[in-house]
Amino acid sequence: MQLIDCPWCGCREEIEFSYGGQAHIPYPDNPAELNDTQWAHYVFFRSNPKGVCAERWVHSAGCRRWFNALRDTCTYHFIETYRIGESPSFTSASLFPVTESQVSVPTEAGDRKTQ
Amino acid sequence: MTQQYRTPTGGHITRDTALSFEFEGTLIEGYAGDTLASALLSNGVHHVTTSIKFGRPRGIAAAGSEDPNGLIQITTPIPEPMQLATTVELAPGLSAHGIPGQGTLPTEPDPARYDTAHLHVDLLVIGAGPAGLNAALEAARAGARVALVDEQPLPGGYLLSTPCMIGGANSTEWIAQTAAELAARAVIHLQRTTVFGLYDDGLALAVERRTDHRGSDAAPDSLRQRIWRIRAIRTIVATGAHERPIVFADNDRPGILLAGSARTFLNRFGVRVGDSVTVFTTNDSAYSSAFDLHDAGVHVGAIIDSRLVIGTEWIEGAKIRGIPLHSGSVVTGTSGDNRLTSITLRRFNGTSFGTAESYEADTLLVSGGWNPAVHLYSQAGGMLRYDERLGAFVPHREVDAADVAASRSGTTFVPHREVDALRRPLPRSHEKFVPHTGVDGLAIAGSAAGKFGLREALDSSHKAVREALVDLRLAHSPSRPPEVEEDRDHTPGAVLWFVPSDDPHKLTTHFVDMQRDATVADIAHAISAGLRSVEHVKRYTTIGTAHDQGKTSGTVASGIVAEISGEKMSSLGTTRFRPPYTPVAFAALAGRARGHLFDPVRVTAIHDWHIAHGAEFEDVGQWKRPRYYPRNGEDMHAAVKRETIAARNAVGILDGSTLGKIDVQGPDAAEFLDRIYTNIMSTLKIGSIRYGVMCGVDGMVIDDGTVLRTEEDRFLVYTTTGGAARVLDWLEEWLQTEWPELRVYLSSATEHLVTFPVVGPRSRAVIGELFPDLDASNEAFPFMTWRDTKLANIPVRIARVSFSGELAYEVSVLSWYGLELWTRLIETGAKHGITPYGTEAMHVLRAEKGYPIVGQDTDGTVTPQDLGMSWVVSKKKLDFIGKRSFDRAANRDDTRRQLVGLLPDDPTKLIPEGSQLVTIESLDHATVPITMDGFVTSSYDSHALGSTFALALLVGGSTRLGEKINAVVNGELLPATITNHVLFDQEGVRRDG
Amino acid sequence: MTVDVSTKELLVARDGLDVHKEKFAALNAQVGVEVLPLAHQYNLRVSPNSDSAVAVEALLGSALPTSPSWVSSPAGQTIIWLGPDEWLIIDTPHHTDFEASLRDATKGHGAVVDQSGQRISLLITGDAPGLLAKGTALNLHSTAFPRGAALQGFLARAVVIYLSRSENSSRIELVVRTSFARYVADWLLDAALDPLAYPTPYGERTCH
Amino acid sequence: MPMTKPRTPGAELPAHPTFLWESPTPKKRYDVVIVGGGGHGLATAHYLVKNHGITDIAVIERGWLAGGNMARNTTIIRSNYLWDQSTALYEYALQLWEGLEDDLEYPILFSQRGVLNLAHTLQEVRDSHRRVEANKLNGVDAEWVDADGVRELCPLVNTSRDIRYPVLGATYQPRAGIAKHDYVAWGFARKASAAGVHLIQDTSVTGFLTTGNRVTGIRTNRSDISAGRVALAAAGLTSTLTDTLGIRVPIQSRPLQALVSELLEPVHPTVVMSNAVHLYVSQAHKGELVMGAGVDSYTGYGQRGAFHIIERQMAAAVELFPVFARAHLLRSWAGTVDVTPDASPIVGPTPYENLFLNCGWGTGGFKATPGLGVAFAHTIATGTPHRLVAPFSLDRFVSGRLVDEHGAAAVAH
Repeated sequence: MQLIDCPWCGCREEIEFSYGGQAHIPYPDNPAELNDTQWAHYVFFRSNPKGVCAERWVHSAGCRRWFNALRDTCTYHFIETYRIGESPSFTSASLFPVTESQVSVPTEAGDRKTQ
Repeated sequence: MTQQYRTPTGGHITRDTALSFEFEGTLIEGYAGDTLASALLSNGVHHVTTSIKFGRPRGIAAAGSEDPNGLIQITTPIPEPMQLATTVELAPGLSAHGIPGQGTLPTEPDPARYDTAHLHVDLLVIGAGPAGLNAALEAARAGARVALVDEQPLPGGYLLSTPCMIGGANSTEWIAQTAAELAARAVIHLQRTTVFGLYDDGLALAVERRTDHRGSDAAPDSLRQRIWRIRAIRTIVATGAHERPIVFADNDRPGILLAGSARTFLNRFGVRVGDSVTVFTTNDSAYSSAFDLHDAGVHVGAIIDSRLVIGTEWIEGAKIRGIPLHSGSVVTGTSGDNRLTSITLRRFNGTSFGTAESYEADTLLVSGGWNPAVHLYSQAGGMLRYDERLGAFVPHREVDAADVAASRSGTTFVPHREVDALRRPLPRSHEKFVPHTGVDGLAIAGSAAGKFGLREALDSSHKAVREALVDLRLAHSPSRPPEVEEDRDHTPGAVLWFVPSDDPHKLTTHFVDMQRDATVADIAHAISAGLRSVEHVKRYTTIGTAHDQGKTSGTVASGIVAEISGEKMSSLGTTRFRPPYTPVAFAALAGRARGHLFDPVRVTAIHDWHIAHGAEFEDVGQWKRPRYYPRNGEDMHAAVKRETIAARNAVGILDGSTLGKIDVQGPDAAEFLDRIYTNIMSTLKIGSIRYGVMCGVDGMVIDDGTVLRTEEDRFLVYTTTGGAARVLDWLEEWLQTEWPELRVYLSSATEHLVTFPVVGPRSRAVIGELFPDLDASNEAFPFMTWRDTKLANIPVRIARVSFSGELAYEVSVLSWYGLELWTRLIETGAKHGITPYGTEAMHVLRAEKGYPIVGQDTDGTVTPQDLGMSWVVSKKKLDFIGKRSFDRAANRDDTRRQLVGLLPDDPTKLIPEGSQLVTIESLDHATVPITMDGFVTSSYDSHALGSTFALALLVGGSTRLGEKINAVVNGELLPATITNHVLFDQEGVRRDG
Repeated sequence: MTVDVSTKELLVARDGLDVHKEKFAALNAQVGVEVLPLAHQYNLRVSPNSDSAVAVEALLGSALPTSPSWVSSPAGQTIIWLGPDEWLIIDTPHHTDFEASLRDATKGHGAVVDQSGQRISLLITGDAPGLLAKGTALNLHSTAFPRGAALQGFLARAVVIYLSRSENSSRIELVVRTSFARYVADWLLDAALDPLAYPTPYGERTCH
Repeated sequence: MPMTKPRTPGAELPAHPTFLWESPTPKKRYDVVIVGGGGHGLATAHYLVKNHGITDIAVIERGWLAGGNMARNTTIIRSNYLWDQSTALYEYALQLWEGLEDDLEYPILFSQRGVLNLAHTLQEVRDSHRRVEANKLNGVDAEWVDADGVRELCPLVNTSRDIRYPVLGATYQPRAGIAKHDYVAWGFARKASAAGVHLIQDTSVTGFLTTGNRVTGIRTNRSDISAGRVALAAAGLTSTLTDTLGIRVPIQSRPLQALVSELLEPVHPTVVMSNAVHLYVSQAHKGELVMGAGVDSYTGYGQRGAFHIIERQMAAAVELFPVFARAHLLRSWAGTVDVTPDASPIVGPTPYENLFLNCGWGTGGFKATPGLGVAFAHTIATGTPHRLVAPFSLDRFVSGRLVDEHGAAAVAH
């Protein structure tokens, strides 16, 4: 039962929030150009790191805003929350390992352009 | 009985309030303020129960929740299993009996009430002993909002057992003064309240016992227990320490108890634990117990101390009192049946034993040292380290939070220091302070921190509270902890886990975990079996798994494993402490989420009308929806038949208000919906309506419904009842995270409007009559369009959509007027035979038309194409959610299941929903597995078709129309013909009336 | 919409809480619950600081709050912050054509949605935090929840909006989704059966 | 006061054998190295010995044997899954469970007390019928029982029509049940150790030795170990290992909580699971009520979960079983389950030669233990997937041929 620091509402109880999986996985620019493997990686494959990872959360019982968070999956503790379109103050290449799933690596964290 | 073991004076009991209670069928007397254990002991009753495996007699072995022995079942006034005699307060009407390790659940309903309360404080102090009281007082004086929580009925903790001078007063007065000042400073002071768990960000969970101590005086339906959820910015754990036993042969007889507990019984309850006492110790603390008992007139036969070096003070004290002192000696055996009668001691130098000597004794006090009560600290993620000197696990406070992270996980992803630097971002909160994270902001003080002297305990609490006040940015004036005597210069205690022998396998009455009847021999066997991990040994022996969760046995067991296996204690570690600290009743945790409050019941504006008209309801998500309206004793089949006939032949009306409604507005609204739906919404004209399907990125159908274009930049999206919240979340997710550049706003309007489909050939007449200003003709108001009108000057929106294939008008109005609109529709429709129908008839009508229900005819593996809806999948759009997945290999499989209709050969036989479809001709002699070609998703008896029928998902279904298939029903084959999924009015001529 | 005359008598607006109102009236004095009259309310979506926002503020005669709070317009409307670009405006007393004016102000650069039927308000008086603390982890004490605060969160299993209507937390308005209103009302009645949450006076910090 | 009482029935568990396993010093090379000394790793070792005659095996465990999910699960065994592929695997496992006590010569306390999966809504009734009918045609003992039938099988269940979510009926598998998890793991470990398998504890695998596209061994925190074949049985930690090779595995590691009450006299004769209210409960051999809930909502390796889930579970327990009101929560804990997008496991070869994958079991790992052991051992020994695990290949996420137990709303556990 953590407190999560909603970038709009401040610290609120964990139960007010919903988890949205790994952050910064942009929708592919042109899905039709991807082969089945690339598409499968977009649809199904997400990092599962033991340690800090960037995730998406939504303050579902509050302001209904999605935001991003850096969280330690070992302690569960939130290191930082930041608004969509913002970059975390803590950036490290290790947080965003370039993998096959990331068919387009975000130039700036949180920036997701498509179509 | 006569309380012959009660001291003439003293103790924190109310001697003028005698309470009689029943134990094992005998009436006994004690005083208000007693626990069941102290009342039993005051009458000389030690033997409370028998042990779980061996049936050995067992007595009270401790004075608090650490007692591994005194398990009882309460039979009145409130039956409850698995309680400890040492924690049950004596109360009017109490009766109980001992239980050998297993309780009995009472079968009568629990009439009591339970609730939850949230509390927000600056500082939570757990434990109202001297360290806790001092910390709470200091913080309150500095202006902090403080909660002080303690599990005992009275504050004071250790001081209740150990009268002394403190702060210039005797301890009883000091406790009273302190409590009074805390009350005056509005400290939330909860006694009889156990903090059972510490969680993230300063959350403590506690259970308050509000009425049990009033026994039968409390109303059975009063608020019995309350769970407190306390969110504290800073927390001080001052939970004291548990005394540790020493394991020796036959150490489990009634009359053998912890030395400190005997002192508690004497000083807090005015109870002498025996007539003739011996003491077996490894440390100084038991001497005080021996001397107090002696001074209270108890014969203390001997003190047996495993150490060779003993402080002069203790030697002198024993000499003055004439108590023989056996240094360098251990107890090697005991005698007695239901009560101890004698003990045997031998000199012991660590390897060999001297000759045996015996003492007659009815009571043996044991002390193997003290274990700080670190349970809560450990639960919160605090690291422990083994202290060789104390023979105990103590808080490892040098460790910072990042190391905790590392220890929990084995590895962390980023260097510790970096994480730590990031751990406290600036709060965006309107709250002034960010509560602590894990062990940050958690301090541990007093004997819980291994500070066993009163002065050092108070000093540690003072330090902890001042640090907390600094963190809270609260000014505090210089102060000192209350004055107490200098702590005695303790001679280090010896660490003696058990009295050994040549072969530990033979130590079959050296009880380590009395509740589990587990012995040193069991541990030895585990190690001989090849086990090295303490976890394995505990599982092998079951040590630590019982009611007391190893409060007295855990560390001792680790010590014995270390000793027998030759491992170092520090490398073995201890098992992780897990919540709860003491057991908590299920009902208390359920709180008031019981019965009709277990989960919200959502109802529409006309729910009362449904009830008044005899509706049977169906749970759809949290909604209650009328399933059918039986009349005159109709069963469901008859009612549904009547309702469907009305809708097909005259007019029916449905409460469709539970459908989700989402207002989509903005310049890019059309573009947004084009990306979400499989078909094109941007070409929809204002005033028109289009059906649409949404898929997940995996291409599977997730919801469907109609979309009304209300303005150039505005749409009203209808979702399924169950999908309303999920779909809004889904749309917001895409909009906010993926397409923030789109100028679109989403708002729920689900409850704003009620929606009543008026369905059937006579619906036009009803609508025309109630809304005379509306031209309801097909020409003026065609299918898949909507029109606004008014009823008594209230705006009403009417949509020509049909989920039945019939001419239908869905009428929507502000929900305030829902009941008015509904009743006027019913009144107006009366002469046309208007008939309210429920979800069951709705299903028959839609299934006859082959309209699927998402979640019933789909299961997360079904594409629009599978549903025969390729027409709803745009070929023109470059992309939409799910499109790319349609090109995967699996989507091209000719083994995909597709929606078809089924007409049973015997039109009177209904194929149950969920039935499997097979091609084999006979089940006789068929060997499993039998290949299944699909299954029935919907199945009804149709008056319109004059037959039963079903919808099914069938392998390659779209290419098998006209073929035969068999449904397996009750082990029989029921043949049916595969048809198009649209079975009724395939030409669609009825929708325009 | 062209129809403006009806031949029928007026429609009666109903909140469906008549039975609960009787039970609320019978509550003891420590805490009171009142069902507030049905109110016109509108969901406003507009970019803060945009021209539209400025136009809306001019219409309302009040700035739009920018944090979890509410403000009162000069005309008495309650403007509640729901999110960074989202407000709920409770139009009490009801102003004719308010929705149209609001829509004009936001023209093309925002959204206005009539949500009058979406929510209903219950006013808790007396020891409101003592009652509500049984169902919410939000801190509703006056020190953390002064007049003007507006928080969205759970009450038991329902999501509600809490409005602090007084300085001392003795008037807290719950804005509740209509379909959950009976559940919330049932919950309040049940919670009020038992002693309230705070065992001692609990308020401002006391310093020596 | 007369105080003679009989021993408490059922309180005593069967004794363990006098010897369990050796703790040998690791060799430099093994024919097969299995990463993960949980139930799956140990069972795989056992069946490599038994079915394939391979004995030069090391099982590498980072902590203590069977100390992960094996020590934390609620031991429900059943085979009434929805899809044919799942049913085939779990039913095969169930048949092995029925003979496992003899095979292992260990009292695993497999108690076939039956499992009820309650249905509370009409859709759950439909889904239940569908599953029961599929089970029957797959040779699984499954039946549908109505509310009266539920009451007959488990009188404790509140089958009143007046509760918030009335029980409309249940699926019932009589052969399903529970076993004693430690005994199962130790049985496999003992057999394997006796056959010469090296059980190496307190050893963390940190990576792999590779030559080109071939795995030739493992790196550990102690030393490198060469291996003819390497098999992963590391559950939630799998992706941390495969990440080192650049193999992407679509699993998410989530906390799954469980709890026990104190010991109570037998009251609950079967196993009851309810998806709608997120609860499952049995009464274990010693008398404690063992309960679990749904998987926690977000990724976490911390082996702890959020308490509000337990509170919700308690409310569900008291609602469904009013008699539990005055039982007490004694201990709660969590395991880390690795869940896949389709709630089915991933078993089979990998893009690396001689490296075999077994993960993604979510909440199904325990019940599959012997079946998986046989199938995985076959896959490792022959280099080709056993027919029972062939549908559970990694490439199904590319082809889209999922085995969607999740999408089909089948019950967990």
